[in-house]
Amino acid sequence: MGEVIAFYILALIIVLGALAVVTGRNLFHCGLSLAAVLLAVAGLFILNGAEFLAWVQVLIYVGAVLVIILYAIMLSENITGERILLISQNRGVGFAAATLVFALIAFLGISLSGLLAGHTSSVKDPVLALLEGADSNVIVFGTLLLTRYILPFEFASVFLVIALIGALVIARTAE
Amino acid sequence: MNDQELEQKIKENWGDGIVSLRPSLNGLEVRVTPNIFKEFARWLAADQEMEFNYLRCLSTVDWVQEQEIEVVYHLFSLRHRHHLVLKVRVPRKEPQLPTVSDIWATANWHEREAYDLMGVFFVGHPDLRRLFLPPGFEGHPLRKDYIHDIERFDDEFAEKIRRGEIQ
Amino acid sequence: MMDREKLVGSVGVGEQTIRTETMEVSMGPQHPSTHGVLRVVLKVDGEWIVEADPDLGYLHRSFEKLGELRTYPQGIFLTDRWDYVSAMNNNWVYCLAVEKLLGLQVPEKAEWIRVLISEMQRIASHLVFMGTYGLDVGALTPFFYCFREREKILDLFEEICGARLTYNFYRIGGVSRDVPRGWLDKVEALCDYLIPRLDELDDLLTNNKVFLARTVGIGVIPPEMAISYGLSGPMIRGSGIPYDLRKVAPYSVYDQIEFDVVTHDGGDCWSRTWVRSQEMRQSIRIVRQCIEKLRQMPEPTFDDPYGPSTHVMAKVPPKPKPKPNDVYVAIESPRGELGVYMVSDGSEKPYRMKIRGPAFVNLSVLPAIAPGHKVADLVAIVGNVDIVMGEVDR
Amino acid sequence: MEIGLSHYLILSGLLFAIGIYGILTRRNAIALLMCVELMLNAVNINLVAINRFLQPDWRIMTGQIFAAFVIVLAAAEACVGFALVIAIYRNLNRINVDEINLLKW
Amino acid sequence: MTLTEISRAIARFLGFDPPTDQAAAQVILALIDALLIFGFLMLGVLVLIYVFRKIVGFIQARLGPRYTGPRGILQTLADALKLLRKEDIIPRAADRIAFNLAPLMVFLPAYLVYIVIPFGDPETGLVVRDLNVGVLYLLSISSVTVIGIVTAGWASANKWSLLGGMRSGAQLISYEVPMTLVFAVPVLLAGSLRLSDIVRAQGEFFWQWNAFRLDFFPFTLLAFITFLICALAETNQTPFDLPEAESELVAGFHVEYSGFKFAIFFLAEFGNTIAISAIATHLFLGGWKAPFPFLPDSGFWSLGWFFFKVSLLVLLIIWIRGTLLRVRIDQVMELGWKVLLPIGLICVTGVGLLVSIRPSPTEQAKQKVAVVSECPVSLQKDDGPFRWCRTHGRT
Repeated sequence: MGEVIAFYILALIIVLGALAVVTGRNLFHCGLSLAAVLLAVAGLFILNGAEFLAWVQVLIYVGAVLVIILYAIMLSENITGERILLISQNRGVGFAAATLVFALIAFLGISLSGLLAGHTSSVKDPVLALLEGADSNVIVFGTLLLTRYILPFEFASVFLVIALIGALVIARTAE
Repeated sequence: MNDQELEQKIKENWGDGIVSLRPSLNGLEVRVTPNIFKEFARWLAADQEMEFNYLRCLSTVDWVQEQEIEVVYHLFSLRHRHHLVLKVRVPRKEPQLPTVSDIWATANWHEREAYDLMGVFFVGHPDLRRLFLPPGFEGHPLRKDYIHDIERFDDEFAEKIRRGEIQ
Repeated sequence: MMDREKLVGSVGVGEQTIRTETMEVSMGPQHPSTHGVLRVVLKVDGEWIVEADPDLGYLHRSFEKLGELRTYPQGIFLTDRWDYVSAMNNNWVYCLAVEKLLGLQVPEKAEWIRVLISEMQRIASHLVFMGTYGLDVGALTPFFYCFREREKILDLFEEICGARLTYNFYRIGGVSRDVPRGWLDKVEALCDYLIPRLDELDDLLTNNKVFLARTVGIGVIPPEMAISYGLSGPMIRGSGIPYDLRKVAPYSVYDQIEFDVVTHDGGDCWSRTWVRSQEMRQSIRIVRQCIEKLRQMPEPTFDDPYGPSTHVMAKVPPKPKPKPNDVYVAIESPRGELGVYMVSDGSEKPYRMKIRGPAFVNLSVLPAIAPGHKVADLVAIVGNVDIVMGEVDR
Repeated sequence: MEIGLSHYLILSGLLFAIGIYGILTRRNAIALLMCVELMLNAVNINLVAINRFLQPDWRIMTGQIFAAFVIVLAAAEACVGFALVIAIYRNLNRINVDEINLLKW
Repeated sequence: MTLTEISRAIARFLGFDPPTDQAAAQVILALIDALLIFGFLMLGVLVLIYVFRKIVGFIQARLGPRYTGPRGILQTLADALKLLRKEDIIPRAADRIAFNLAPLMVFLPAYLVYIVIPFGDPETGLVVRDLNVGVLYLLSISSVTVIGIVTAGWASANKWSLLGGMRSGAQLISYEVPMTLVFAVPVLLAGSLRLSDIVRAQGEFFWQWNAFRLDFFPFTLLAFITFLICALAETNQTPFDLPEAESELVAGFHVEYSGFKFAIFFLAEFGNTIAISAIATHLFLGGWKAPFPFLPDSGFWSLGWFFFKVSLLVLLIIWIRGTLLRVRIDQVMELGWKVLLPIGLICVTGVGLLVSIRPSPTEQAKQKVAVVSECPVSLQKDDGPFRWCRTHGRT
């Protein structure tokens, strides 16, 4: 019972927050509503048992990405003077595309979920042997990350370093 | 160098321009005419023997009876440890004097203060504007004939601020 | 759609640095770190200072005009308000100027008392500097220690002249009261008390690692600039030039006192702070010599309990009228060369009295050394000049 | 009334649609990048939901690990994207997407 | 007498005896837990502010508050009431919503951090929810304060507070990186993110605690010191209190706030100080363990030891705050990136290598923990909101 209530509350926050981000007039308020959406998504992860992922999401998204967004807003809007007025253009096209995509996904979702409900993937994973005693999501996540998905893990670290250097080169002021 | 040698040296080089040379409470006192004043000051600072590289104080005195403003420079040489008082008199109507802020940088603010309070205009000063009093202020308070009319001053000043002439 | 020239023209093709507009910021006059009411108009590019222009006059009471409207003895009461952190030295320079105009000989005991009081005032003033400079740089604790020591000095001043800030203890021709009995022992006790306290203060502030990080290499003044800008006191001695009026042009009885002039050739904020803290120790040395001298002098004869005792006051007419003459007299105040140029015209009032304030001249170097530093450093530099607005604005 | 997979799919679909609407209508570069973040989050919800409902053995969490890598990617993308935005702003003093259409200025 | 039993007793006292299985009861019990923690936080901050003033006064050769109540005890209460009564000014040009939201965003993380921190031995239930992602939770929650501070700076629409907000935001972010690395060291030693496991992994004798361990000697001590420095920077304490640098930016991001909102900022700052010292005790100073095995540290004794260590650390912070002076912003950044980050990396790699050579801590952790650390009674038996994850064998 609790889970249903929690899901609907979080879903409501996500949808309202997303709408606020998309249609907000004050850029800073869009940033804050994005923060609400991200936290609500983290809540959903907890509901689905992915605790580690939830707190990683909070740490990286809310703690870092959103701060970059806020700094970008502050650096690009002059402090006093006119407020940040955002006027969206060609709403019609946007609205049409959005409903089209939503219809597509919803249709797929409903039909597929019915179809797939019966068939659960039975792939056996050799790593399972390693995870005998594990009792918490974190330990399993950690072992899997370093055994089964070691390659993407290493690639991710290299990828992040490249992004870091790229950002520095672009944004540095010519000393 | 003691005062006599100084007096001797000045007499040789600057016979005509010197108005008077007399010992005073602060050592030798030299009075010069405004037109040779700049070269004389530069010579005092540049000459190796005397090397007056330290301007201790720049003061202005308003002699109302003689209708003249006297600018007094107290100089000192850090190496030779001797003093000199340099005086120049300029007419009171429009007191003009070449600046010495290029020789002694301390003169920059001293001259601005003299201009602000006494009205002496220093030609060639890099940034001659009032130092203490607000920019829109009229008159130079330290002059003997300066009358400070409290009422007129306050209303006028308030008016100016309202018109935005003074921030 | 923007037309191309306007867009391209405005940006300038080819290598263009990223434009950050300079922001004009006014620091003061109500800024907590400017001592008194100094306003500095700053042009700031991000964190860096491009231009600093002090805007003075907020505390301008035109003492020079007032000086012309007061008789000589009345003028002494004005002098306390110039540099209100070391009021004794203001009194002294004014009285010295009038005595020189009158050609007056001050009794020897008065001279020694004057030197003793002035050196104690120097210690008190430097303590104020160390305390407030610590606040500027962010250290809250030294402030309390410095003011606790200064209180002890002020108590001694209160005993001898009844006041703690505006003393007007000096008179033309001597000092207003002789030294009360037992006062010299208290001063000696104070000297013994102060030495360990000054070492403690050094550990707390001057040699503090973080303080070094905040002040070494900040606000560097080369010797030639110091001379050209006519700096004096710890500002010029901090750049390595031993210019101290007590040695260069000894006045009063300073020629009979041996002490050494403290200099440091670092030229930055830290060396000036170090010079001031070492000077305090030299002043204690001088005070001890004065105490020995004063102990040999005749005891005060309190024949007239209210009038000045004969040992410390020369014969002076109530309204002295010096002959027309002009004189420039300067003494070594804690901030530097405090001078008075006085012109007399034979009447009982000075014709003209020009005050040469050391802090005023020392502050004039700020526009030259501030650019290139950061805003946080500017606070350290202005604090280091040890300005007192009463004397800067006159 | 149980929460099934379809609930999650509809929710992430809706979020994704809002993201697309945002990208198409927003003219400010920063708001645009924010909408990209929205879409990435929609993907994450999907991944985690499918992994939970269609994988009985909770210890096989491929969906969650995939979502983790999506978050890493999003962080890197945001970091570079906003560096670009700030650099553009510094030179052109405006970050209106329609006006930044010159390849070299 | 676990925390949840206390809250159930309060619930019974309030006149309704909730059958423990309904989710509604669960929520109410959680609510009572929250109030208990909030009460502790308020009390702790009140005591801390009073002690802070008294000690800094003592350091600065003065007396500190003396008139409000005996020896000035009620001083903080008086301050709180004063702040509550003060007029709550909102600048006209301020962005109203963000302006009001910012204090909340700064206070919430300081408050939520206490969910995971065990106040004593979890067996006696002195913890709200002993999450098995404990340390990660602490990190992510503390990274949310940056947003609050930046919003406060931006929303008050004044040049100086914006500069202050951006400066302290930059400082917090650049100190989060070394902090994360240093958090990893105790986790590596304990083999789990759960705070209670980390404490249990530390030995009985005080020289076996993480800070003074001799087997990993240079790294763990280095990690402890780096953690303290980062903690000072994270909570904007001296010598890193740039944002409120009175002499430069005139009180940084909260210059426009007054009255109750300013009190919240103040509360958050001191709440963070207590939280940071609590985390430091758990990760490095053996949580609720007594320095010697023969000293009693089960039940309420563990509470005693825990508070003793926290107060020691808080006193250390206050002492530093009383003596050191402020560092310039670029020196703060330099220290953060060029000194603490490498040290953090060295610590993690060092401990990582040593751990991989020695028998892996997970086995050690297993032998030691005979019974699976059960979470509070209420969650165990009945159906809570997290029914799904429990039926899948996850606690």
